[in-house]
Amino acid sequence: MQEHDVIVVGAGGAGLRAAIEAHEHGADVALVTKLHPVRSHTGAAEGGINAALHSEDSWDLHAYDTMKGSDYLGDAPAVDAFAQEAPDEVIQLEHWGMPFSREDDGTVSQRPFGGLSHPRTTYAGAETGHHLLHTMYEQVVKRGIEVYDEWYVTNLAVTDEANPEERACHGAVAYEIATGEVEGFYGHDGVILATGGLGQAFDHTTNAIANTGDGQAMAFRAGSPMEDMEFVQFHPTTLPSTGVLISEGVRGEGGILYNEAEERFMFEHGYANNDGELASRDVVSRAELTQINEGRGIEDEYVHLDMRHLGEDRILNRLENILHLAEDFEGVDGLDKPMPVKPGQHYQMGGIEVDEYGQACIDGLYAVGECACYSLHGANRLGGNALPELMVFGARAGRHAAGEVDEKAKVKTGPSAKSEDGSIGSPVDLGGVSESEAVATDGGALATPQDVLEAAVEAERDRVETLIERDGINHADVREKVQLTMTENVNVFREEENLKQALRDIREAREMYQNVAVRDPSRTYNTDLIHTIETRNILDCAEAITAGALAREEFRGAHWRKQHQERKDDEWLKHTMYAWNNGNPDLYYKPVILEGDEETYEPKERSY
Amino acid sequence: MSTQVTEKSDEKEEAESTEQSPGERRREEKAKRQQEKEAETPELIDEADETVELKIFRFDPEVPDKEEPRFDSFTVPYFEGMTVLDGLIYSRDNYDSSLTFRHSCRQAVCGSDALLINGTQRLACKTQMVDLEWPIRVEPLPHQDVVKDLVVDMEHFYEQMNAVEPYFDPDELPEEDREEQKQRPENREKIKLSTRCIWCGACMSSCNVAAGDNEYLGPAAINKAYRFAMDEREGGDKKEDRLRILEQEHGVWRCQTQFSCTEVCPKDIPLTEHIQELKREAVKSNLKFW
Amino acid sequence: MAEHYSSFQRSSWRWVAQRVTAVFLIGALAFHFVLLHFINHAAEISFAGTQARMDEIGYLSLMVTFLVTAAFHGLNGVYNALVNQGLEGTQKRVVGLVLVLAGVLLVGQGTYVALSMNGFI
Amino acid sequence: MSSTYDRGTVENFGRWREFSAGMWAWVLHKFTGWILIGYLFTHIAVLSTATGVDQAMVEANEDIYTNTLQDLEELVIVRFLEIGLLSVAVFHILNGIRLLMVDLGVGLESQDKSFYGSLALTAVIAVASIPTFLGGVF
Ligand SMILES: Cc1cc2nc3c(=O)[nH]c(=O)nc-3n(C[C@H](O)[C@H](O)[C@H](O)COP(=O)(O)OP(=O)(O)OC[C@H]3O[C@@H](n4cnc5c(N)ncnc54)[C@H](O)[C@@H]3O)c2cc1C
Ligand code: HEM
Ligand code: SF4
Ligand code: F3S
Ligand code: FES
Repeated sequence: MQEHDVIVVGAGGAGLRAAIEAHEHGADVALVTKLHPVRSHTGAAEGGINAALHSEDSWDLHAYDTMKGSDYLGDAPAVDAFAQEAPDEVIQLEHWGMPFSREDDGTVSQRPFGGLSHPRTTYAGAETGHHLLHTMYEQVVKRGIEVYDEWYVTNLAVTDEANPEERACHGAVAYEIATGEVEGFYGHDGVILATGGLGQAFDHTTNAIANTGDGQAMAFRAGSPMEDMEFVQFHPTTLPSTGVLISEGVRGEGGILYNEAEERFMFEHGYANNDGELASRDVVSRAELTQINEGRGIEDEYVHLDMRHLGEDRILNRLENILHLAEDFEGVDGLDKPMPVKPGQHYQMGGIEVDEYGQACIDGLYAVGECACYSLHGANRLGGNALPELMVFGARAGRHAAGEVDEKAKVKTGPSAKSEDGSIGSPVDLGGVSESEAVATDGGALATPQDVLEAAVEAERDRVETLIERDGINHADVREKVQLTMTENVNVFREEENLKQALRDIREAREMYQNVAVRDPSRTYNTDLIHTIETRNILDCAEAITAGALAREEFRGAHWRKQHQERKDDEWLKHTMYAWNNGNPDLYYKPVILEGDEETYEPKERSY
Repeated sequence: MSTQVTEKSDEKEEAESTEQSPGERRREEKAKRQQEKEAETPELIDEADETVELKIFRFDPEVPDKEEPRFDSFTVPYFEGMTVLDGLIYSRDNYDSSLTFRHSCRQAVCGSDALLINGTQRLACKTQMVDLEWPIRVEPLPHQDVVKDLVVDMEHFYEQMNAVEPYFDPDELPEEDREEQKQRPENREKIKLSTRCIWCGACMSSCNVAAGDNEYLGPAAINKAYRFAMDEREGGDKKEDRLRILEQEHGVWRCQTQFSCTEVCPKDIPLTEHIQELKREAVKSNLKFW
Repeated sequence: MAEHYSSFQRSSWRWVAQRVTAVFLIGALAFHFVLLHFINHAAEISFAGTQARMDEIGYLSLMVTFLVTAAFHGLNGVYNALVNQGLEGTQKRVVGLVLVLAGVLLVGQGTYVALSMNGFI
Repeated sequence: MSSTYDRGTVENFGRWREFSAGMWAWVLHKFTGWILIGYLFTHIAVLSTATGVDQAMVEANEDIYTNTLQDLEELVIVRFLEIGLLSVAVFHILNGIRLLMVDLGVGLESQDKSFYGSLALTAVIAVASIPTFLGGVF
């Protein structure tokens, strides 16, 4: 058993920031991560990191933009804290040596970005995330913070009182990938989950293969509800074979989208008569998919993004990295041919329900980064708002876990925050299939935190043994089934029948999962085992997304429902909560907090 | 629980022996297509039933069958734009789930999947199959211990990276709270390429000196040090410290300008140039004391 | 591997010396080859001819310098090559000593030969 | 991870097939450097016949030094070895210049071309020197 004050699970931007902050405040921190820190997907972020740095800019403008972008589903305490602290965090990064792009006078550059009222996206070339990740890892090395890399966290050690708000998290169980050893990590002051996105719930995503929603699923099964899971951002221009992102910059520079008949469909089919290709992400994604579904896609799969008319000089000057991406990952020379693109899953707005300090309803459990939902992005995230989020909330959670925060959170969490029951109308049972899936641990009966952890470790050892020993099907079949149905039915377009179909398919996949087995008998670097466990997490996340999407009968932000084409503020200004409840999930709602520090945000028409 | 290649793939392998390898054919076709750029409709080749053979290194210290290293053949369907990583994933998911390799981002930023592909260190995700000779031979990075299949022990590489004090450490910071340190755009430009390193280890694996001398810092770590030593925000005192680290026995002097590091780096970092520049810097700073 | 720092050695002077001697050797070696193979054919070399050349103090000192630089350059090169291949500890020290010794012997014998040619000895 | 597979020296050496220009240059530079230093020792050894010669013999061109050198020069094999030595020296010089440029940071982008250039020039010079070296043996 390893013992530390704070266990941080995941070492992307959010986890590293949390670890540094907790360490600065005297805590003994361990970073436990399934990938070496620099391999985290934060490294893929290109565009930039928003912060009101200029003297003409101010935090409340940033907060306002964020709230408007969220389609008024953000919670004001989180939004305000975010906008207020983002500038400090960006300057902090600079002081840690991040190589931001510079103006002639040596100050950091900022550029305009969609949905922002001021150019406040600070950037480091077209690889902001890469630099942010490496800069923070450097600081972790400098401080000598202990990193357990290639340790896969499989479960949390949580007591099992009936009410999740009475439960406590004492640590996590991790599997050392290289050796197959299962070990307990005891965290005196808590566990911070920072496991990133869940793009692998879809078969086409800009996310990494390791983004499997592990944190969300682990917290969910331990009793912490998932919030606003139906809000998934789809990016309109990703390469069809890999999902690699083709930056919005191409359309910004004048790139044009064509369908198979070489029609400029954004205009010719009237999707966006004013902005055309530059309409917002969700509009363009829906337009592309409509074309494809109506048979005007190329090879029934994608559309063309053409930038050849911009001329070689301009392309080489401003979009050179796009040429490399298209060539390296799709084998297409963008100077010579139009690039194939289609919408792909990009970002998960929802996640583990936490307050503005990153605390979940379970005592000692925190979540930060993309896996968390402090209700900052609400129904739609603005570009460049995720990286500052990692920093601000990573730091807040780190500070809180180190015992440095006295204030009480304004955002309420857990079942007691419930304002209203919900209903899903699912055609099938949801949640666990077998009894064994129901309980996190026997914590309620166990005396000491160590006992809780030991019990959790034992349970995981059993699970690993069973998976390796028994015969059965390959998890890849289950994963593929979920991914396909999610992309087919819970994509950009959401229709009641399709959502129900997805729930049926997920149920079937869950049943299939009962028979999965790991074929590789080895204890050494058994990725078969890791992927098999991940697939279980994907199932839970996919179900939560679909359940939320089916429940929310309106069109808000990234969530589009065919039969409900408007935003219904009277009825739906509330968060969708999805709780595990020992294997029998329950959907309910909690109110949105619009009263901020300075003002109360008034829902307005979201038009740009 | 067989770790053998499925029979299906073996059969295909036999049927696969034409005089001209598909790789050659496709590369020829690609060249032809490039010539015919202006021609109206470049002829579309039917790729529907084209397959690629991958010869993959296998080893597992624990599985009796795999204790002796060997190569397994997997024949996978080819599609346009297919990368070597796609081929590996297909083989694993469809033929043998025990096939083990690191991968994550699929877009050349995480640095997990540097492998020896047809004899050269490359990122599997960034390597188009068309650009290679077929069948494609995939091995773990040379000069590193193999943990299993294509997974090598990266510990030594990380240690070398950490040995150069790989973190920003300025002599002083601005007084004001929300004030950034100034950096001239030219200075940022100077360190730009060096900051792109994704820790894939390809360079280190390709360097013969690093293979011979285990303590040699290696191109990636030296490049990391370059990134800080050349950053004007750090200040002169720190630069002296950094040069002192680089100058030790197993530092920059070990480099014999083999250039293979520069050639394999997937981020096109001019590693040899950076190392050479540091050698000159070191000489300069030593001359100061004489 | 943390003891990188302990095996501290500012070896830049050897690196520089290797390059400086190389520059000198480019000229010296070319001169030597041209003189003894293309101007005076090797087959026609005789002691008398050698002696005549060596009598000139400039030529003599050039040849001795050539010898010293070549010995340093060559042996230092060999030393580097061996160390680069991972020679450590005692082995390294022994090789270093042997090479220095060989160098001293080489230069000593060479100078002695040159002086005999010159007729000093 | 109780045991890992270390592919060992044999397999690592087998990688020569995958060497690129810069690595060949490195190998050849080493190789030629070693030959040159080896030759320097031999050379001094041969020249040592010049010590303690009898001045009378010198007058007659019959001293050991002159005899040794001229006897050696009569051997065809020695003449061929000399061509080899010249090639080795020329390559080492040319590649040495290339390396000096690399040290100064000049022309790093064309390092492979300059290596091939050195090889070609070495070949040319070696061929051109044949008449001189082989003159009079046959
Ligand atoms: C292509 C792309 C471009 C983007 N561009 C931008 C942009 O320009 N601006 C912006 O603001 N945002 C951008 N985003 C969004 C932003 O990058 C992500 O939301 C953010 O990086 C997520 O960071 P994270 O720290 O939460 O997770 P990650 O960086 O994904 O890290 C997750 C960590 O958790 C670990 N982990 C996961 N599961 C486990 C487990 N079970 N056990 C142990 N460890 C585990 C992993 O090893 C990893 O270290 C982009 C996203 C993508 C995909
Ligand atoms: C005449 C011009 C010469 C030039 C330009 C030259 C150049 C160089 C250079 C630059 C190196 C350094 C390689 C490195 O460490 O990266 C070197 C190495 C070496 N040189 Fe020379 N050299 C010359 C002559 C000689 C002579 C006459 C000898 C022999 C006596 C010699 C023997 C060596 C040896 C042994 C090495 C070490 C090679 C190794 O193993 O790495 N060189 N030479
Ligand atoms: S320098 Fe290049 S090859 Fe080396 S680790 Fe970094 S990215 Fe990889
Ligand atoms: S391959 Fe090695 S020898 Fe130097 S130039 Fe690169 S580090
Ligand atoms: S998978 Fe990330 S670099 Fe190839």
